[in-house]
Amino acid sequence: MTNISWALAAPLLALAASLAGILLHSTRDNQRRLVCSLLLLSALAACGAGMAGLLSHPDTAVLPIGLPWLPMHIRLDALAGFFLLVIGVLLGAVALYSVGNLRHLAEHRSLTPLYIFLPLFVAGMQGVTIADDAYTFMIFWELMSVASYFLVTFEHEQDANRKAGFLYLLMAHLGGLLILGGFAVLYAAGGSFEFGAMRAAALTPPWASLAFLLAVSGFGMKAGLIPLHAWLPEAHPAAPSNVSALMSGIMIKVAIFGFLRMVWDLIGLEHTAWWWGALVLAAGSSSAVGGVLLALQQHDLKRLLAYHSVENIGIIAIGLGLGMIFAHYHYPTLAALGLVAALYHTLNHALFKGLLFMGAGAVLQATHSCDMGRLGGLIRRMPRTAALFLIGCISISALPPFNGFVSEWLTFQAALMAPQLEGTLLSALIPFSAAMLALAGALAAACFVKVFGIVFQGMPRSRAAAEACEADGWMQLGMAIPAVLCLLLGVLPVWILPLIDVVPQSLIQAGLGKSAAGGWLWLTPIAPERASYSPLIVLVALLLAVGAFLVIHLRSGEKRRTAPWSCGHPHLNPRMQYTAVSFSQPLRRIFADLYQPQDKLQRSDHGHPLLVKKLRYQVHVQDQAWRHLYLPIKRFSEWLTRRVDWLHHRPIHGYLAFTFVTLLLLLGLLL
Amino acid sequence: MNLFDVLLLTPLIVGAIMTFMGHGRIAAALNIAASAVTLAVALGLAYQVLEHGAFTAHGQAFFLDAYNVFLVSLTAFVATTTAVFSAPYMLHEQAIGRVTAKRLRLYHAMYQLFVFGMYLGLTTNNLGVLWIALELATLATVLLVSLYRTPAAIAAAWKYFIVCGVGIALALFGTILIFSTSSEVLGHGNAALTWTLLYEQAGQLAPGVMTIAFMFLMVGYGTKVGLVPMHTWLPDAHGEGPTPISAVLSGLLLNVALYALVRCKALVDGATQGGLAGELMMGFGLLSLLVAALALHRQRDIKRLFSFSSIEHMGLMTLAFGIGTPLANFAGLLHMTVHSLVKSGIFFTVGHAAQAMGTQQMINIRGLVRHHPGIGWGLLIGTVAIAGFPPFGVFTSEFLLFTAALHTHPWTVVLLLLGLVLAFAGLFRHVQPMAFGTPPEQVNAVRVNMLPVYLHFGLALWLGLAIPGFLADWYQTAATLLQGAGR
Amino acid sequence: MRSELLQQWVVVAAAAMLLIMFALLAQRHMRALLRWFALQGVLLALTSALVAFVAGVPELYVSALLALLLKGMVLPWLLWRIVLRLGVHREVEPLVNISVTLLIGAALVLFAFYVSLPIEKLSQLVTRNTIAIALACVLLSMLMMITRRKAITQVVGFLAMENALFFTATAATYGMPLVVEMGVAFDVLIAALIFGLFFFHIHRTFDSLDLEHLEERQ
Amino acid sequence: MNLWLWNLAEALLMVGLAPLATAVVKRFKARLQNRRGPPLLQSYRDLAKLFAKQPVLAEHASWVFRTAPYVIFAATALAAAIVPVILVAMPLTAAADVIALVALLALARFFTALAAMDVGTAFGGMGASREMTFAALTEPAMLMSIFVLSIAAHSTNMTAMIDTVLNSGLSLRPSLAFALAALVLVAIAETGRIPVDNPATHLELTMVHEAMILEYSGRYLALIEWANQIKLLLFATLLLNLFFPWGMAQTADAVSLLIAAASWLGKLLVLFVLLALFETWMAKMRIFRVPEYLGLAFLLAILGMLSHYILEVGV
Repeated sequence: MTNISWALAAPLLALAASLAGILLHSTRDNQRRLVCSLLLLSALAACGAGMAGLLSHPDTAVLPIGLPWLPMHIRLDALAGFFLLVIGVLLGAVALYSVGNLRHLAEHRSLTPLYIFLPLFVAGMQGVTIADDAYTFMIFWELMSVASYFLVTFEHEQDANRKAGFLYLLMAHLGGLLILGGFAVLYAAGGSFEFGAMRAAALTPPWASLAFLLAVSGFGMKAGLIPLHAWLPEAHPAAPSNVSALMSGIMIKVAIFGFLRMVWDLIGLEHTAWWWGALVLAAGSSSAVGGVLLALQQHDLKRLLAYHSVENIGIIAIGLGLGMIFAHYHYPTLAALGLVAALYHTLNHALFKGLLFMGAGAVLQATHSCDMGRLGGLIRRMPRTAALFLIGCISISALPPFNGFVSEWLTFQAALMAPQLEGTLLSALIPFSAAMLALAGALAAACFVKVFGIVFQGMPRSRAAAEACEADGWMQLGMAIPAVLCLLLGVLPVWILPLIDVVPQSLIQAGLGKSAAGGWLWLTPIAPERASYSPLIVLVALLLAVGAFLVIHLRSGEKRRTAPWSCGHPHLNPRMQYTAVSFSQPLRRIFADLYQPQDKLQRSDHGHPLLVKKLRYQVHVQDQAWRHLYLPIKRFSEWLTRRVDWLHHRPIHGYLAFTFVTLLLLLGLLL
Repeated sequence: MNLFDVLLLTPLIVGAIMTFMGHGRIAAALNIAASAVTLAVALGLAYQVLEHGAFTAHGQAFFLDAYNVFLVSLTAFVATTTAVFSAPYMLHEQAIGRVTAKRLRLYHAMYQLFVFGMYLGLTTNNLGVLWIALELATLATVLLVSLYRTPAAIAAAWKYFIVCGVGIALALFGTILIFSTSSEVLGHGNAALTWTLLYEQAGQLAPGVMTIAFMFLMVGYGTKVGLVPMHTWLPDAHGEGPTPISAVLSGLLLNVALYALVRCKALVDGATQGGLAGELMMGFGLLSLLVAALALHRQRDIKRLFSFSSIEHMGLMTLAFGIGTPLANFAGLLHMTVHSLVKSGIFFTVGHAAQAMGTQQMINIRGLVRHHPGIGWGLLIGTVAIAGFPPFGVFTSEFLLFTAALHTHPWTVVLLLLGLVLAFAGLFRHVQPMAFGTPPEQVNAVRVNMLPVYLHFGLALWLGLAIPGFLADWYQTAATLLQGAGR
Repeated sequence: MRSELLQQWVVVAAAAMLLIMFALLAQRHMRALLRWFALQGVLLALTSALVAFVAGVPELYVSALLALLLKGMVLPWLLWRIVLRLGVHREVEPLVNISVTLLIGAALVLFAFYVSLPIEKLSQLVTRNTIAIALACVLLSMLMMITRRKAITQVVGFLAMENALFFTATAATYGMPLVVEMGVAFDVLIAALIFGLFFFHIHRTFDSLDLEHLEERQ
Repeated sequence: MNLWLWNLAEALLMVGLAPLATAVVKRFKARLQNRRGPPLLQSYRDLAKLFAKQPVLAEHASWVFRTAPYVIFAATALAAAIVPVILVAMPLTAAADVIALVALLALARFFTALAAMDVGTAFGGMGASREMTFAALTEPAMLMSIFVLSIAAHSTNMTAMIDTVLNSGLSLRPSLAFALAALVLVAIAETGRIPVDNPATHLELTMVHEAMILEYSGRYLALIEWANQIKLLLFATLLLNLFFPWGMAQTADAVSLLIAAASWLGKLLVLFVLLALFETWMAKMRIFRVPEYLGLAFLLAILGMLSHYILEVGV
C-alpha cells in the first residue's frame, strides 16, 4: 500500500463514518461506536500517511473524478504530511473522547446530523491537505466549511447558535471566494488548475501581490486573524465540545496550511515583496495581543478558549511573518527557523487547545454550564479532569517544561535574528512584535490562572457545580493523550524538530540542519553559542528540587485543617470569592481605552447610602472590531438593500417605464 | 413521422385532451406519462445529435444541434419531474379548495401547451417562429399564474402579461429589423429568417440595422430572461402562481428566453465584427446579479425570495454568455443545467413547506427540520447548493465563470465576488430560520414526494463531482458553436 | 413608376401612422381613442394591400385582409364592448398631462431619427425614414402605455404598438413570411382574448380598471 | 564534570545566602530609620522555626495548594542556579537561557497565583489578580530589556552575553542605559519591594504578594518566603552580572574565582545600600499607579530595543 493510498484512506474512512452515521440512525449505540471507531481508524491512517509524507518523497495520484479536463489530483508531500499528522493526532484523541462525550449528549436528542457532518468535516480537512489542484482544494475546503456550519448550528434551537452559524457560514463563503480569487490569479498565470503548473507559473509582481493579498484575507478569515476573527468566538462555543476541539484545534490550522500552500509553495517566496512578511507579522502581533486581551474579558469558558485560539493563531502568524521577511532578504536558514517555530506552535496549539476544549466539554457535561460565574471547586469533584486541564493551562501559558514554551522560545529566537536585516522599518517592527509576543504570553498566563482558579478551585458557585461528577473513562483517555504529548513535546523537542525540519527543506530548500548540535540533550536551533535550551535538564532539575523536599516532608506528614481566615466573618461563603469579572478588573482598568467597557451599577439601600440592600454590578466588554468594522458594513448594505427595494414597489407604469428608459439608453448608445 | 414530430405533437395532443378531462388522478398520471414520453424522445434525439451531429427537420423549418438538443432534454427532464411533483401537490391544493376541477383542467392543458411552446422555441430554425413560440409560452403561463384567481394572482398575472407583452413586442420589432436587412441577402420568404442560413451569411448583414435590432432583442428577450431592470414581472409571477409553475418558469422558460437571446447574439456578433452585444449582455448580467443580490435581503414571501435568486443566476449565465469565450460558454451552459435542476428542486421543497405551514410568508415558516425533516434538510441542502458551495455543480460552473472572467475582464471579478457574497447572505439569512429553530404550534402534515428533489440534487451533486465525458463533449461543441459565429 | 408610387405611398402612410400615434396620445375620450385605433388598422390594411399589388407579393393580400378584419374591426369592437360593459368610457385619465406627453413624444421622434441616422440605405423601399418612423411609432405607443392610468388604455397602447410593428413589417420589408404573419396575428388575437378575460377579473376583484389598485396588492 | 559541581556549589551559595541578603537589606533600612533592626541571622531562625512548625491548611485546600510551594521553590532555585554568579561559563546556563529564566520565574508566579485562588478567599483572589496583572507588564519588560543585551551579544545565552559585555569594554550605549533602567524597575516590582509592594505590610488593601500567601503556614510558608529571598538575590545578581560583570571569573582558577566572589559580594553590598536608601526615601504608591510604573518599564525596554536597532546596528 503506497503512501498516497494511506493519505487517501483517511478521508475515505471519514466518509465511510458519515455513511455509517446515516445508515445506523435507528440504533444509537452502534451508531456512536461505529462512527467513533471509523473516525479513530481515519485518524490512524492520517497519522501514518503524515509520517510517510514527512519521511519519504512526495507521492501523487490522480482520481477518476472531477472536471472532464481536470481529474482530481492528490499529492502527499512534507507539508501535507505534517498537517495530516496534526489532524490525525488530535482527531484520534477526540474520537476516543467522543465515545464518552456523545453518549451523554445522545440522552437529550438524536445525534444523526452530528454523525453525518462531523466525519464530513474531518474528511474535508484531510482532503484539503492532500489536494494537488485548485478545484480539489476548493471542493474539500468548502466541504469543511459547510459541514462545520451544520455542526455549529447543531443545537439550532438557541437563537445565538443560529446567529453564530450564519455569521460563520457567511464569512466562510466570503473567505472561500477570496481564496478562489487567489487561485484564479494563479490559474491566469499558470494556465492550469494543477498546483504543479501554478508552481511553475511566472507571476509579475503586481499579480503576485494580488494573489498574496487574496490568500491572506481568505485564509486569514478562516484562521481568525484580527480583524477577520468575528465568527470565531461566536462559532466555536456554539458547537458541541468535541467539535469545538476539532475546529479550534485543527480547522484553523488547516487555514494556516492553506496559507503556506498558496504563498510559500505556489506563489513561491522568491516573489515576495518585503511588506508581505511585514503585513503577516503585524496581523500576527495584533491578533496575539488582541486575542488574549479579549479572552481575558470573557466569562464563558468556551468563548474564552475561542479567543485564545485567535491569540495562538497570531503567534503562529508571527513565526510565519518572520520567516517570510527572512526569506525576502535571502536568509533561508532563518526563514526555516521562523517556519519551524510556526509549525511547532501549530502542533502544540492543536494539542493543548484540543485538550482544553475537551476539558471544557467535560465541565459543561458535568455542570451543564460554561458560565464561569456558576462554576468553581471542581478540582475536588473531578480531580482527574482538573489535573489534565491544568496541564493544558500550563502549556498554553508557555511555561516550561511544557510544549507551549518551546515554540514561543523558537519564535523569540527567530525574532532575535532581526539584526541580520537592513531596512529600519522592519527592524523597528520586529522587536515590537517580539514585545507583543512577550506581552501575549504573560497575559495568557494571567488568563489561565483566572480560568483554572475560577473554574476548578475555590468554592462551587452553583449547586450544579457542587454536585458535578467526574468525566467517564473514554473522555479521560481522550484528554490524557494530548496531555501526555504536551509534556513530551515540551521535553523532547530535539527529537521532534528534525521531523518538522523536513517541511522547510521541501518548501524553501533550506532547513535548520542540525538542531541538536550539542548532542540530543541540547536544543540549539541556530548555533550552540547563540542559544541553547535543554528542557530535559530543566525538568530533571525541577523534579530533583521538588523531590528532595517531598522526601523531607513525607517524614512529618501530619497536617491540621481549619477554616481559612475571612476577615472575622463567621464562615466563608462562595459569594465572597473573587469572580471572573473581578479577577480581570485591573486589566480592564489598565486597558480601558482598548476595551471601552460599558458597566452599570444598580444599588438600592434602606434610606441611607451605607445601609445597602442590593448591589448589582454589570460590565460588558464588546469586541471593538464589531463597532468599527462589521456594524458599519452591515448598516451600509442594509441601506443599499432599502434603496433597491424601492424598485420593486412601483405601479405597473413604473415597470414599463424601466423597460422604456432602458431601451432609450441602449439606443442612445448608438448616437 | 419521425422522433422529432413526436416531441412536438405529444404535448400538443395531450394538452388538447387535457382541456376536456384534465382533472382527477388520471390527468395527473397522463401528465406524467406524456412528459415521460417526451423525455424519452428528447433523449433519443440527443443521442442522434451526439452520434450524427446536428440535423434539420421538415426542410429548414426545424433543426437540432448540440446546443438546443441539450436544452430540449433538460427541459423534458425537468418538465417530467415537475409533473411528478405536481401530482400530489395539486391534489392537496384541490383538497384545500384552492383550485376547482375546471381550473385543474386549465392547469393541465396549459402545462402541456407551455411545454409545447418551449419545445417549439428550442427546436425551430426560424427567428419568427421562435418569437411566436415564446409568446405562446408566455400566454400559457399568464393563465397559469392567474390560476388561483386571487386578487394578488390577478395583479401578478396582469403585470406579467403587460410587461412581458411589451418586451416580447420589442423583440418582434428587432426580428423584423433583422428580416429587413437579411431579406436583402437571402430574399423574401422563410430563408431570410432561417437561423442556420443567417448564421452562415452573418457577415453580409447590415451592421447598423443589426445593432439596432439587437438593442430591441436585448430588451425584449431580456425581459423574459428576467434581466434587471426589466425583471419586475418575475417575482410576482413566481410568487403567485402554483409552485410547479414557479419551478418550470425558473427552471425552464428563463433558459429558453436566454437561448433565444444567445442565438441572436451569435448573429449580431457575426454581422458587426465587434463585441458590443457581448458587452451589453455582460453589463445586464452584472446588474441583474447585484440588484437581485441586494433585493434578496428584503423579501418576505418565500417564493419571491427564490425567484430573485433565479434573477441572480440568470444574471450569472448572461454574464457568462456575454464573455463568450469557450470556457465562459461552457460555464454558462453548465450553470444553466445545474441551476435548472437545483432551483426547480428548491421550488418543490418550497411548495411543500408552504403547504405544511399554510403560508408563503417566511416569518411564519419555522423549524422545518423538526417537523418535516425531509423538507427542512431539502431546503437547506438546496440553498447551500444554489449558493455555490461544493460539491454541488453550481460551484463548478461559478468556479469556471470566475476564471473565465478573470481571463478576459478582470474588473468584473470584483463585482462578481461582491454579488455572490451579498446574494448568499440575502438568501441564507431567510432560509436558516425557516429550516432551523422551534416550529410553531399548528403544522398541517402534508404528503410529500421528495423523490424529484433528491433526484435533482443528486444530479447536481454528480455534476459537481464528476462531469461525464459525453456531457462534457456536448458542452464543448455547444460552447465553440456559440462562440464562433462568422468569426 | 409603380415603385415610385409605392415609395410615395409608403412615405405618406408612414407620416399618417405617426400622425395617428400622436392623435392616440392626444385623446381624452375612450370613444375617440378607439375610433383612431380602428383608423390605424384600416391604414395598415391599405398599406399592405398596396404593397401586395405593387410589389406583386400575393400573400400580403391575406395579411391585408387579416389586418382589416382584426385590427380594423374586431379588436376595436371588442374593446368598445368591454368599455360599454364596464362603463369606463368617459375619461382616459392620463398620469401626465396631455400637452407634456405630446412634447415628450415629439422629442422621441427626433431621437428616433437620430438613432437611425447611421443606417445606410438598404434598398429602394427600406429607407432610413421608414425605419425611423417605425421606431418612433413603437416608442410613442410605449409612451402611451406608460402615461395612461386605465388598464384599457394600456391595452390600446399595446395594440397600437403591434400595429406599428405590423406596419414596419409590411412597409419596410414587403411583409414577413406568411407563417410568421399568421403566427403573429394568431398571438395578437389570443392576447386580445386574454385581455378581455382579464378585464372582467380585474373589474370584479378591484371593481375598477384603475391600475393603481393592482399595486395595493403587494 | 567539575564544572557541574561548581555550578551546583554556586546554586547552593545563592540559595544559602538568600536569607542573609534579605536580612542585610532589612538591617540597612533599619539603620537609615534609626532602628537597630533584627540580627543578620534572624531570617535563618525564622525559616528554621517555620520548618519545624506543623502546617495548618484551609478546609477545602486542594492538592494544588499543597504542591505549589515545592514547585515555587524549585523553580526559583533553578532560576538562581542558571544565573552565573562568580564563574561566567556554566553548564546550566547553557541548559536554560534568559528566556527560560524568565519563564521559570513565571512558572513560580503561576503556581503562587493558583495557590492563592485555591482556598477561595477574597484576599487570595485579589492577590492573584493583582499579581498576574502586574506580571503581565513586568514579564515583557524584563524580556525586552534582556533582549537588548542578547541582541548586542547575538545570543540569549547568559554566558555569551556576559562575555560580550566584558570584552566590549566600558562602552556607553543608549540602548543599554534604557535596558538597565527598565530592568531595575522590573526587579523592584518582581521582588515586591517599595514602591510597588511592601514586604512588611499586612494592610489588606495594599497587599499583593502577602495577600496570596495569607493562608500558608509552617513549612509551606517557609518555602515560599525562602523562594522570595532567593528571588531578591537572584535579581540583584542578574542586574550586576549582566550590566556590570567586571570582576567575574572567566577561567576557573582559584585566584580569579576569589576575586570574582569578592567583587560580587562588594557589588551586592553597594546595591543593597542603594536599595535601602531608595526604599526609605520612597513611599509605596497607590495600587493603580503601579501599572503606569510598569508601563514605563515596558516602554523603556522597547525604547532600548528600538534605539539599538535604529542607532546602533551596523555602528
